[in-house]
Amino acid sequence: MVEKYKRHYGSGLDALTYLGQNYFTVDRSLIPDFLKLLRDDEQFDYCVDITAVHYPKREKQFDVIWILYSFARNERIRVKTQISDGESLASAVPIWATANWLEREVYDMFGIKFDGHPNLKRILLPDGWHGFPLRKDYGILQQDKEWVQINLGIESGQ
Amino acid sequence: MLESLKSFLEPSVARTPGEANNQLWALIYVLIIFAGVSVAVMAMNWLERKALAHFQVRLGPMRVGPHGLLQPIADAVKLLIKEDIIPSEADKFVFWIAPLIGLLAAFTVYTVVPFGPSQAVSDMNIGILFMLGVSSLAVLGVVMAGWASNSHYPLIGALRSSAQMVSYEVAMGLAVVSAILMTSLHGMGLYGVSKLSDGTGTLSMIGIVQAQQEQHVWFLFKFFPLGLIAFVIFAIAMIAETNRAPFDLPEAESELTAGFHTEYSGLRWSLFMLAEYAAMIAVSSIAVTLWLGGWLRPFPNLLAGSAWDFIFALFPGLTFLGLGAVAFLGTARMPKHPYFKIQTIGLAGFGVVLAGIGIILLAIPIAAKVSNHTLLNAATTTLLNVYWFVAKVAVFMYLYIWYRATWPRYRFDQLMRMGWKVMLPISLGVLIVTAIVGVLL
Amino acid sequence: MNEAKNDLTNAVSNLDFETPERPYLDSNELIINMGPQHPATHGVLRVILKLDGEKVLGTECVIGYLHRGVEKIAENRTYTMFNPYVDRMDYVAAVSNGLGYCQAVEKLLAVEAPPRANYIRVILTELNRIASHQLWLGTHALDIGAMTPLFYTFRDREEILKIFEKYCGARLTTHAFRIGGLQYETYAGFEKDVKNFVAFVRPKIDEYEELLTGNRIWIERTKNVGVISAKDAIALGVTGPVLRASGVKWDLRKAQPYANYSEFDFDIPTGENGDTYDRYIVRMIEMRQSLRIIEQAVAGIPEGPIMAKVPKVIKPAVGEIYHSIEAPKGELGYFIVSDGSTQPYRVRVRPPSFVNLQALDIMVQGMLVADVVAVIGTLDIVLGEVDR
Amino acid sequence: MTPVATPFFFYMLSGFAILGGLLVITRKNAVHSALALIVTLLAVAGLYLMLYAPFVAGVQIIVYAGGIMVLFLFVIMLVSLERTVKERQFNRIWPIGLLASCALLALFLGVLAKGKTLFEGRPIPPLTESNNTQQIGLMLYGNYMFAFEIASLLLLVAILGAVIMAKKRI
Repeated sequence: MVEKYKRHYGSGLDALTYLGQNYFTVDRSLIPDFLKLLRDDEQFDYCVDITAVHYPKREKQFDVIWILYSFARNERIRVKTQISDGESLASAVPIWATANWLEREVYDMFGIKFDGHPNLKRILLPDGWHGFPLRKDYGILQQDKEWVQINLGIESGQ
Repeated sequence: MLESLKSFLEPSVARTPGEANNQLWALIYVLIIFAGVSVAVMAMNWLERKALAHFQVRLGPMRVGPHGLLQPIADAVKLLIKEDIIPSEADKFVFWIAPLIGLLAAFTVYTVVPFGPSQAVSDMNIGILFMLGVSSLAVLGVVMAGWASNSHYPLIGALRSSAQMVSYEVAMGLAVVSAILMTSLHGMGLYGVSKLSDGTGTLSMIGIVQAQQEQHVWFLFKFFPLGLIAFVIFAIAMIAETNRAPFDLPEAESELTAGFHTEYSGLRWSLFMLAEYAAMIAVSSIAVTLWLGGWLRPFPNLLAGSAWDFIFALFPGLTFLGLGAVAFLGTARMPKHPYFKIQTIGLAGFGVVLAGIGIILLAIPIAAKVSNHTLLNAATTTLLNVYWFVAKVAVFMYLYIWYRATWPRYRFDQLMRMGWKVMLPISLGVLIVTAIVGVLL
Repeated sequence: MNEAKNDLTNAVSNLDFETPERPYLDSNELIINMGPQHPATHGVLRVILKLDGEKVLGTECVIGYLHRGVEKIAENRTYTMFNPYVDRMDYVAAVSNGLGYCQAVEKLLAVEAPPRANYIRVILTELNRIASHQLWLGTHALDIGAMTPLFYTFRDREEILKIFEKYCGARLTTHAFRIGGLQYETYAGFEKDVKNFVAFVRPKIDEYEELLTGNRIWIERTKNVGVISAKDAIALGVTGPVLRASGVKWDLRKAQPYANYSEFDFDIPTGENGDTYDRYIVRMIEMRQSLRIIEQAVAGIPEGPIMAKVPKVIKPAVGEIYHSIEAPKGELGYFIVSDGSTQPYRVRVRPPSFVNLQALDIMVQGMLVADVVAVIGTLDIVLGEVDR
Repeated sequence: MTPVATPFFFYMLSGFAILGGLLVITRKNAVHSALALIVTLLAVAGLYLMLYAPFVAGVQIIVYAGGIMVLFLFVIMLVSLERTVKERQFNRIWPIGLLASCALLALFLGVLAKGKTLFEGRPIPPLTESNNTQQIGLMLYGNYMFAFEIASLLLLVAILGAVIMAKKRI
C-alpha cells in the first residue's frame, strides 16, 4: 500500500513508523484527495481525531494530524501535513462528517482555517474571543481581557 | 339551634343544606370542607414526600418535627414569606389571576361532593355535570399562567396542558356517561335490570350513590367487566386531567424545567400546588362516587343487620388507634440520644392525639349502640359516611404516589395517540355496550 | 444580557433549515434555549432548539462553558504532574481516563506495567465502568420521567465509590494509577470487597431492569427514538455503546486489547436498531459483562511488583504516540507529542463525549422536545469531557 | 325552594355578559379577548341557571368555557401574537356594520313592543328542576329528533372539512 502511494505521489508523501504506529507525512497540496483515497480505497472509514501541533520556530508552523481507523483492517494510521500560519486546508467534512466539530476545535485552538467547512467558528471558546490558546506563543495565564471586561463585567480582566 | 343541628344530622331527613335552603349551614359546610381539603392537601404533601422517599430507598423529610411531620407547615410558611416575583415582561393581570382561577375551580367542585346522603353542600340534579364542567375550567388557569409568563417553557407547558386536558376530557366524559347510564337500571346485583322502572337515571352525585345502594352493587362491578373498563378509563383520564405522573407533561421538569409554573414563585406557586392537590382529591371523589359506592361501607346489603353495622362502625376508631400505635412504635424506635428528646416527645404526643381521636371515634358508636340516642346515632352515621368516603379517596391518593414512583413519563404524541385512538374508542364502545346490555337484558 | 441575546441570534441564524411555505395559518417557529441551566442537559450544555410546535426542526449545541484548557495545562506540567488532571475530564469515569493517559505515556516510554498492576487496573477500570453506567442509567431514567431508578443506581454506585475510597482515598477523581503501574498496593480485604460487590450488584441490575426493560412507557419512550444507523454512526465517529447499539461489534478491549484484556473472556453486546432502547440494553449487558471481567480478574490477581522500572524523571524520547482505550463512553484517545523534555510538547485528548455529542443533531431531527432530552441522556455525555 | 332568579342576579349576570362582550371586541390582545369571551359565556351559563335550565348551563360550561375556549386559546397562542397586535383591529366597513346592528336593534325593539301580544301575560309556571335533564332528553330524541340528527350530520361534515383542510398542509 505504502509503495503504491509513494510511486503515485512521489516526493509529496512519506511513510514512517514510530513505536509501531504508522503515519504518513504528506504535502499540503495532496490533502483532500489523499484522505478521500484512504477512505474509499483503503477502508479508513472512521476518522478518530483531527488535531494540530504548533512549532513556532519552524517556517511551516503547524502540523495538522488526522488519526484514522479502519474497521475492516483493524488498523490505525496517522496522516500528517505541515502548513504555515495563515494558510488554510481543505475541509474533511465531505469525507467524514465527524470532522465538523473536530475541525472547529482545531480552528478554535490554533486558528487554522479549513476551506469548505460548513460552519467554521469557535466551538469551545466564546465567539468573540481573540487569540488561539493552544499556540505556543499564547501564555497559560493569558486571557482575552477585552472580552472578559465586556461580557463578564470584571474590570481587571482576569 | 340544637333542633336545627339535629335536623341536619338526622339521616332520615337526609337533606343537604342546599336542598333545605339553609344558608348558614351551607356556609358552615363550605368552611368545614375548605378547611378539611386544605388539611388533606398538607397531609398529602407530607405523605407524598414520605411515601415517595420510601419507594426510593431514602427517608424523606426527617428534620422538621418527628419524621418530618411538621414539614408541610414549614413549607407553607416558607412559601408565604417568599418573595413573589412577577416577570417584568409578563402580562401582569393574567399572571396574577391565573393561579386563582385554578384554585377556584378546584375548590368549587367540592360543592357537590357527597360525603354522605346529606353531607354535601348541595345536591344539584346536574351534580356530575357541574363537577366535570367546573374542573374543566381549571385548565384555563394553567393556560393563562403559561401564556402570561411570556416565556417559552411555560408556553409549551400551557399548550401541552390544553391539548391534553381537552383530549382526555372526552374519554373521561364518556366513561362517566356509561356510569350514569347504570343509574337508570333498577335491577339488583351484577347483571340485574328491572323492567318495572321508568328507566330514568340521575346526574345527581347523591342519586348516583343511592342508585348503587338500591342495586346492591358498586358500579365498578356492574355488568362486569363493563363497569370496570369504564372505571379504568376514568382512572387513567383523571391522572391526565390533574397533570400527574406519568402524564405530567405540562410540568415535566426534565423537559420544560417546570412547565407552566416556571416563572411562578412563593405564594402564587403554592396556590398552583394547592389547586393541583385539591383537584386530585376532587377527581378521586368523582371516581369514588361513581364507581366505588361513595360513602357506602363495603357490603352494606350482604352483611346487613345491626351486628354488622356495629362492627363496621368500629372501623374509624380502630384506624386512628392503629395510626396512634404506629406513632408509638416510631417513638419506641427513636434514638435514645438526648438530641432526639424533643422529637421523641413530639411523636409520642402525636400518637396520643391520634389515639385520643381513635378512642373518641370508638366511643361514639359504642355509646350509640348502648344508649340508642338519636343524636348519637346520627353522629355515628355521619362519621361512618365521611370515613368510608375519605378512606376510598385515600386509596386513590396513594395510587397517585405509587404511579409517580414507578412510571416514566409519556411523550406528548404518545399521550395524544392514547387519548384519541385507545381511550376514546374504548369508552365509546363501553358506553354503547352498556346501553345495549341495559336494554336487552 | 445584551451579549447573550446577540449570541442567540447568531447561533440561530446558522440553523438554516428549510421551512415549508405556509400561506395560511402560520404557527410560530419557536426558538428555545435549553440550558446551560436546565435539569436535563447533564451539566452546562446549551442546546438551542428550533421548534415547530413540539417538533424539532434543528438544534445547535453551544459548548465550552466548562472549558478549562486541559490540553494547554498539559503543556506546562510534567508528565507526572498532568496525571491528576485527566481525572477531571470525564469525572464519572476518572479511572478510565487515568488508565488511558498512563498507558499512553508508558507506550511512549516503551515500558510495560507489571501483570499484577494490570489486573488491579482492569478491576478498578471495570468497576468504574459500572459506576459510570449506573450514573448514566439513573439520570437517563430521570430525564424520561422515572424517578426511582436514580436512587437505586446511586445507592449501588456508592459501594463502588467505597472501594475506590478504601483503595486510594478518593471517591470521584481517584488518580488511582501512576505511569508505569500503581502507587498503592491493594488494601487488605480488597479482593473480598470486590467479590462481595459483584455478588451484591448482580441482583441490583436485575432490579433496574425489572423497573424499566419491560415497562410499556419506557419502551414507547425509547424505541425508535434517536435512531442512528451504523453508517451514520461511523461517519460521525461515534463510539462506545452508541456505536455498538447500531450493530457495529467493535470494542477496543477486543479489537486492540490493551492492559491484559485479552486474557479475559467476555462478550460485546450489540443492538440492531441503533435506537435509545438498544443503547439502554447494550449498556445493561455491558454492566453484566464488566462484572464477568471483574470476577475473572479478581480470581486471578498474580503476586508480584506493582510498578515497572520507570525513571524518576520521565523524559520520553522525541516522538509522538496515539493510544486509545475503551472508556465507558467510547474511544478515549491520547495523542502525545514529546520533544524530549520533562513536559509533553502537546497532549491531545480525543474525547468520546465530544464526538458523540455531535450526533445529537441528526438523531433528534423531526423528533419531539421530549426526545431531545432522552437522546441527550442516551448519548451519555459528561460536560467535563466535552469541554475539557 | 326559594327562587334564586331575583332581578339582582339577572342584572348582574347580564352586566357581566355585556361587559365581557364589549371587552372581546375592544381588547387589542387576542388572548385578553378570549378571556373576556369566557366571562361572557360563564355569565350566560348563569342566566341559563336562572331559567331553571341547569343542564344547558352545565353543558355551556363544559363545552364552551371548558372545551372550545381552551382550543381557541390554544390556536391564539400558536399564532404569532406580535403580528395580530400590530394589525388593524376593526375592518372599516362601517355602513354594513351599522346597517346590520340597526336591523338587529329594530328586531329587538319590535319584540319588546309586541311582547305583550306575542307572549301571554301570565307568568310561566316554574319548571321542575329535578327532571330537567330527562325533559331535554325526551325533547331532543322525541320531538326534535330530525333536527338533532341534521345538526350532528352538519358537524360531521364540518369535521371532515377540517381534517381535509388540515391534511393539505401536511
